[in-house]
Amino acid sequence: MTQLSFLTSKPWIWSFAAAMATWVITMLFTGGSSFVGLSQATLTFASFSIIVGLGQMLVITLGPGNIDLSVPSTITLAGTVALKLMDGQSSWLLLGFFAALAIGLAVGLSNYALIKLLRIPPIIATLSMSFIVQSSAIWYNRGLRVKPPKVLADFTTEATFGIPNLALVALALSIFVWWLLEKSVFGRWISAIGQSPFAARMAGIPVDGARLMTYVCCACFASVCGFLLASFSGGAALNMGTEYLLMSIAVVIIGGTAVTGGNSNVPGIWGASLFMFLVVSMLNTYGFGAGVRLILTGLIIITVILAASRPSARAR
Amino acid sequence: DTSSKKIALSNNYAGNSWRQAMLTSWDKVASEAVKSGVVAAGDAFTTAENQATEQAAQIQNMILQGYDAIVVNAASPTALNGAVKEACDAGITVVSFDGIVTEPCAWRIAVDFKEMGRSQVEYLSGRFPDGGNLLEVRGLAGVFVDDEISAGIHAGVEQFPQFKIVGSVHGDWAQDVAQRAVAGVLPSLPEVVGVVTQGGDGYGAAQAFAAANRPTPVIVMGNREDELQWWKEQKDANGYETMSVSIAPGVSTLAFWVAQQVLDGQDVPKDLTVPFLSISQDTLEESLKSTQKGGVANVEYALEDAKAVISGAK
Amino acid sequence: MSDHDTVVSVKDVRVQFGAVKALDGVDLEIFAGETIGLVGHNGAGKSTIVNVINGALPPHEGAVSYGAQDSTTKVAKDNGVRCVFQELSLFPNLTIVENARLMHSDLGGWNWRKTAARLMREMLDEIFPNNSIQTQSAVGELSIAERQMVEIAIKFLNVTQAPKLVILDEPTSSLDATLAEQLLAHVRRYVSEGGSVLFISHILGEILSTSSRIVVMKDGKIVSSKPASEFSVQSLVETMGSVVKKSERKSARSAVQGSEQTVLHIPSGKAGGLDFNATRGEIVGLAGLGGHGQTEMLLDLFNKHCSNWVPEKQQNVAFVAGDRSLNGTFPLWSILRNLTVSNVRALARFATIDAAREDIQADEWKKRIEIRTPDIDNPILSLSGGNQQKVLFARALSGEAEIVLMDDPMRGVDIGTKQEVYNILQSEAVSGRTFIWYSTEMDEVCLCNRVYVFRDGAIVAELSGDDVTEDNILAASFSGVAA
Amino acid sequence: MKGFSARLLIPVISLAILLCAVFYLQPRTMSYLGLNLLFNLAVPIALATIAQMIIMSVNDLDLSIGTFVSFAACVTAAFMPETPLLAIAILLAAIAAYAVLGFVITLQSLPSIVVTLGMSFVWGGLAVLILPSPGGQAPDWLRSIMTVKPPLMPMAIVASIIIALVSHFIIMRTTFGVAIRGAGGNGRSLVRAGWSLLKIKAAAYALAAFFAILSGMALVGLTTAADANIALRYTLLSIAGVILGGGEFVGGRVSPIGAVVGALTLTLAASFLSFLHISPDWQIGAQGAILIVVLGLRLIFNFGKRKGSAS
Ligand SMILES: Nc1ncnc2c1ncn2[C@@H]1O[C@H](COP(=O)(O)OP(=O)(O)OP(=O)(O)O)[C@@H](O)[C@H]1O
Ligand SMILES: Nc1ncnc2c1ncn2[C@@H]1O[C@H](COP(=O)(O)OP(=O)(O)OP(=O)(O)O)[C@@H](O)[C@H]1O
Ligand SMILES: [Mg+2]
Ligand SMILES: [Mg+2]
Repeated sequence: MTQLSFLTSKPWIWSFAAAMATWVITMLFTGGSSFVGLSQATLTFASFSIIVGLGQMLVITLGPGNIDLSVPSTITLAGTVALKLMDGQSSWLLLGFFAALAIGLAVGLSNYALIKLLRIPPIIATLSMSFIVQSSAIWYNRGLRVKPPKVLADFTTEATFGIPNLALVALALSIFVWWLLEKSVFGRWISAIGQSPFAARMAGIPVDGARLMTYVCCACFASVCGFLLASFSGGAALNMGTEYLLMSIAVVIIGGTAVTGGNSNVPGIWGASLFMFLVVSMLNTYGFGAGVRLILTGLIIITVILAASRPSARAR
Repeated sequence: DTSSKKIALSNNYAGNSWRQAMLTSWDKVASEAVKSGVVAAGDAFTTAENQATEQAAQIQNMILQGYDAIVVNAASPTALNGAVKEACDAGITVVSFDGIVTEPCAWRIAVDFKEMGRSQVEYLSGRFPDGGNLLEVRGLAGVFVDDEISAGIHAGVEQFPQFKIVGSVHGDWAQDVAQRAVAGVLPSLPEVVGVVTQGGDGYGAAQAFAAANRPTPVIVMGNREDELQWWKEQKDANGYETMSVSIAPGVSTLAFWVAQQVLDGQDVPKDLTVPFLSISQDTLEESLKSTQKGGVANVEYALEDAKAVISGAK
Repeated sequence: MSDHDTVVSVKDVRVQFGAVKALDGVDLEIFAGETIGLVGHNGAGKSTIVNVINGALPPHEGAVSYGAQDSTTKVAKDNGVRCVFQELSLFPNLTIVENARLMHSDLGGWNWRKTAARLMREMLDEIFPNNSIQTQSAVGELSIAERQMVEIAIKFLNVTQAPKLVILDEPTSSLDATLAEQLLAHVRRYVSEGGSVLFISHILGEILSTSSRIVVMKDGKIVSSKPASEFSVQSLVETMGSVVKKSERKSARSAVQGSEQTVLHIPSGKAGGLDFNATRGEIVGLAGLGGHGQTEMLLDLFNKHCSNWVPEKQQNVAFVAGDRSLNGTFPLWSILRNLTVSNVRALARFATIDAAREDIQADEWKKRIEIRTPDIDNPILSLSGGNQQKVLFARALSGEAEIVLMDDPMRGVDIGTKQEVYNILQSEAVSGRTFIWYSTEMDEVCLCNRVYVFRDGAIVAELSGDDVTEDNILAASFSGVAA
Repeated sequence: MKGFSARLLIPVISLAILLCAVFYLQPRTMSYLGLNLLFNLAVPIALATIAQMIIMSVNDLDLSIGTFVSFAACVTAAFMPETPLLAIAILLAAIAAYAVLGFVITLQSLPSIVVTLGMSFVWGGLAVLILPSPGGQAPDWLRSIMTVKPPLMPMAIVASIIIALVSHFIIMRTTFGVAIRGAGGNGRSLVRAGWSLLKIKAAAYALAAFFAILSGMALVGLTTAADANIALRYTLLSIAGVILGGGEFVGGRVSPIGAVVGALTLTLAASFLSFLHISPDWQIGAQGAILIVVLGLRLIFNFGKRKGSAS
């Protein structure tokens, strides 16, 4: 009974359960011999979704309608600019990193400016912004691939004690966000805003300031992801962020964060990110065609959500 | 005389280096032609998202803008037929290339994508007469080019039955997606001798093999500079051998000249083919030298080349 | 229709929420042709019995039956039971006509818009003569009072079936005196024609003047049920269990002396208006008819002194709203978090909230303001309306804010609690806090040191000391001539 | 009535301004043929926008509209000409699937965004299975409906007006429509008033699916063929269209006529850009900029309204 209530009180359990199940099923195919390889690959690639997911989660916590669709183009622009600035020189590494962060800052500020000053709903404001950011990336470098500095390329592809460095970075960022949401004043604020912006305002919370910070955070996480992704895959590409539009949203909500706002959870992002990678690997491993693979992915997502849901006491 | 004629390029996607190279080549050749008075305009248009519906609207707008010829790289071979038909009905010459359209009134500069796929297996059969396992990296599901190349590869495997495709993943023609997809199946694959690809994803596959600490198989490359560079490094280090094949982005300039020729009243057959651009072990250094850093191996066409292609097709 | 036709009978009903016995064996019978006044402290179980009667909450024990014993249908709605909830249940995005359509399933037919418009027009004019509500306007565009009027009219509507019992849960809280009187008159008329009404209010005067029988609840039990004539305000209060400390206004007021130190000054915006001033340790009242700019001024003050962008070093103003479901509580949070939210910066070290200090503060305020809950970690929604309001008070007072703005904060707070809160206000003012208090209840206004009377968005009169009387305030709000 | 017209005013004004700009830039558009070319691809978008609007009016959001329209288009192109009965059966099943979705989402109080996100994979997968590579064919009757040349006004305009009026009638005038909007406005009251929220939301989803299917069919009629990715961008376009048309994400505040106008505006905005001859590098960015400008127009109007009500 207590175990059962633990299950239902922790929605992220389900994303982990799903990830575990897919992991086991995938390994069954090879009789377990793919243990190390699969786990490492999963951790590596899930890291990127975790990093963007963390930012997206902060935004989604702000309440209904808050979402950042400029994540993919921010990833692209940050990767492009950082790699071109560094031009393969390890000595320019910090410059590249800060350039990426500056891009995050700029995109976040512009996003919130559109939302606040022009009162455009976030979903449309960030979509419009993403077009502009994408154009900037095209204009800046026209899609030419510049190789990352050797140090950086090595760092992103290597592992420490068998755990990919990228996963360690994602872990550090996750702990930071967990602290932010659970322990810090700022986290209290955005959770309050997510439940009722007006009540938050009347409780003396600097609502606009907090929302601005959140959008900036999200864009910065995206730009860090862009920086790492470009370094990892040997150069920035104009379409390198595309994947992360749906992915960033999916990992947040499959991870058990309420889309109605005010309630977020960091562990769920890990479960969901691992799951999203593993489900594709599993279906690829078993050799399903694209159509069947898509259908199964969708059905599995819905099943996880159904399992994690509790029936409403009374139809709302 | 086509000096008063206006030509437009309708492009559906600009989000990768191949398309960027295509646009650059177009811009170079078209602005040259405008300057020298061959045509009055050679404008390029790109849609925001890779969508047939948006491109259809774009073509309809071009009709309204009074272009005499529209050169199309189509998002879908069939979904633009409505708009293309309207253009033809309005007396506009439509030339499609790379992503061709099936509407009969349009000209098609096709690449034999099937052959591109088959030739990869053929090359591998030379390298591995005893055959072996292959990994296939595909493009974007539901898109014509993906289907064609894949069909070619499977035809190749039928022709050389010593090969077996043990895994097939969709890399969406993007380096990082390919890398992720390959990394995901790799742990569960038996030994692989070759990777057959569609272009733009070879480097990602190579990275994935390296990350999994598996011996690098023969990966067919797709003419990107970083792929060629990697190939050269491997070649210098351990004598790695492979091939690289893709369609040259400069084919847009061929389409430009074909459109100009049609406008000029020349008799041009509706179906033209361009050879794909393939790079072998011997031509690697040379191609690498002429390829822009971070770009794609390219050939641009002049009017004479176009005339040669046209007369070759008659 | 005989006097003893039973409309609803509730027999030994028990409802329990976790450890809380919301209803602990309640028997209640409502007959045709009577008005029952239901009173009780916050959390006494009034809303719960309403929910049991209208069928929204099946009792854990006991039974509810409607009409005669042999009544075939057990659905409250089909037995003519209608309920005006206090948090309005209208659809703000729909027009009045459309609202009526959704609330009355029998309002069908081909030309229902026309029928509904006619019926609503008639009913509104009957209950609230001379109203200016258009039946085609969307409910969201109406003022709170107008919404309340619409909801009441919809519930009294007779399409094919006349209502037998209308439950009114604090219907007058957002109506001004004239409208409230019109409603009460309608209730008397309706009851005299054989209908029955269950009337809940914390304003005892209304209860005494309108009800034929008064039922008093305390801690989930009915402690008294007698004809209204046998009660007086004093005896009602005593039955409810609150020992009203006869804290005389005069003495209470004189206990607080505003210092000379001005903490707020607003020059008058409009020609002919007066400046607004508040000094340290003062309780300033805002009076006048509802909707004449008091709330706007409070919001302006708040926005001016509390940045929306930069977190302040120290919070200087706090706000307590009466409309708590709209802008007060955070529904996902516990009582504790709701209580401390304004003050987390002060409770934090290195931007990290100190959970231990948070607990201590919350416990202290729970005791001080007597929030009725077994556990402060329970969700805020498990509290009764009035207790939620207390949490909002504690939120504002627990911080360091020197100025507390209050927008009709006592809505739905029972009389005992009110006394407690008044006392807290007094002692806080003595220790140097300034309160600016808008209230629709004259008693409360009369507790203030100084009162500004509002009319048409401007201050038209300033009353202080012994001039703060009901008559003076009324005179100023209607004519603008300061007494 | 007041709210109704105010809600409509902004979208109509934006459309008018854009139309004037387009006429000015390219006078050729000011003709029967020109208007048809400008607007005919807005017809499926308008239908998809109405579908999205119905979902939004019950406070949900459908992230699978784009893939669902693609799916419907694939079914139409693949089966309608040869085996119309099969096509109709599949489409009816799809409507039923939507109804079930609405039912389950309400019953379990699931976030619609996640469920429809999952469904977008499912519809996409089905579409790929039906048409692994682009193709199929529009049935002749559909093709002739979409290319009909009515007197006076081009098909695109006539169709838009019909869509606007029909959906206005269903959503704004009938009891069913009132109940749907009521579910968005205050679901708890709806239940208290004795309605079944489950049934209403299931029906709303089914109705939305119906409009989305019409959208897919109209699209096939225009393009003559389909592919699995044909309408992916309709998801975001339809949301933008509803917002542009004065609708809101929550609270059941929607306007069908506004939604159609919003869809036309979005289509026109893209054309406007191509008439401007922007450098290819910035063409994509300009699409973002124009969205911002068009939505920014609302602000100017809102300012005017606030001033008006203050005086
Ligand atoms: N959903 C719930 N969960 C837990 N406890 C509840 C719930 N609803 C009511 N209660 C408890 O039941 C008791 C009675 O509540 P009820 O709302 O009936 O009081 P009330 O008399 O209406 O008070 P008020 O005047 O403050 O509205 C309270 O102690 C309240 O905390
Ligand atoms: N969403 C909800 N979930 C659970 N319980 C709720 C919810 N909303 C209200 N309640 C409970 O229902 C009861 C009625 O609350 P409400 O605020 O409506 O009281 P009220 O009697 O109408 O107001 P007042 O305090 O002014 O008398 C409370 O006990 C509250 O805890
Ligand atoms: Mg109550
Ligand atoms: Mg109450």
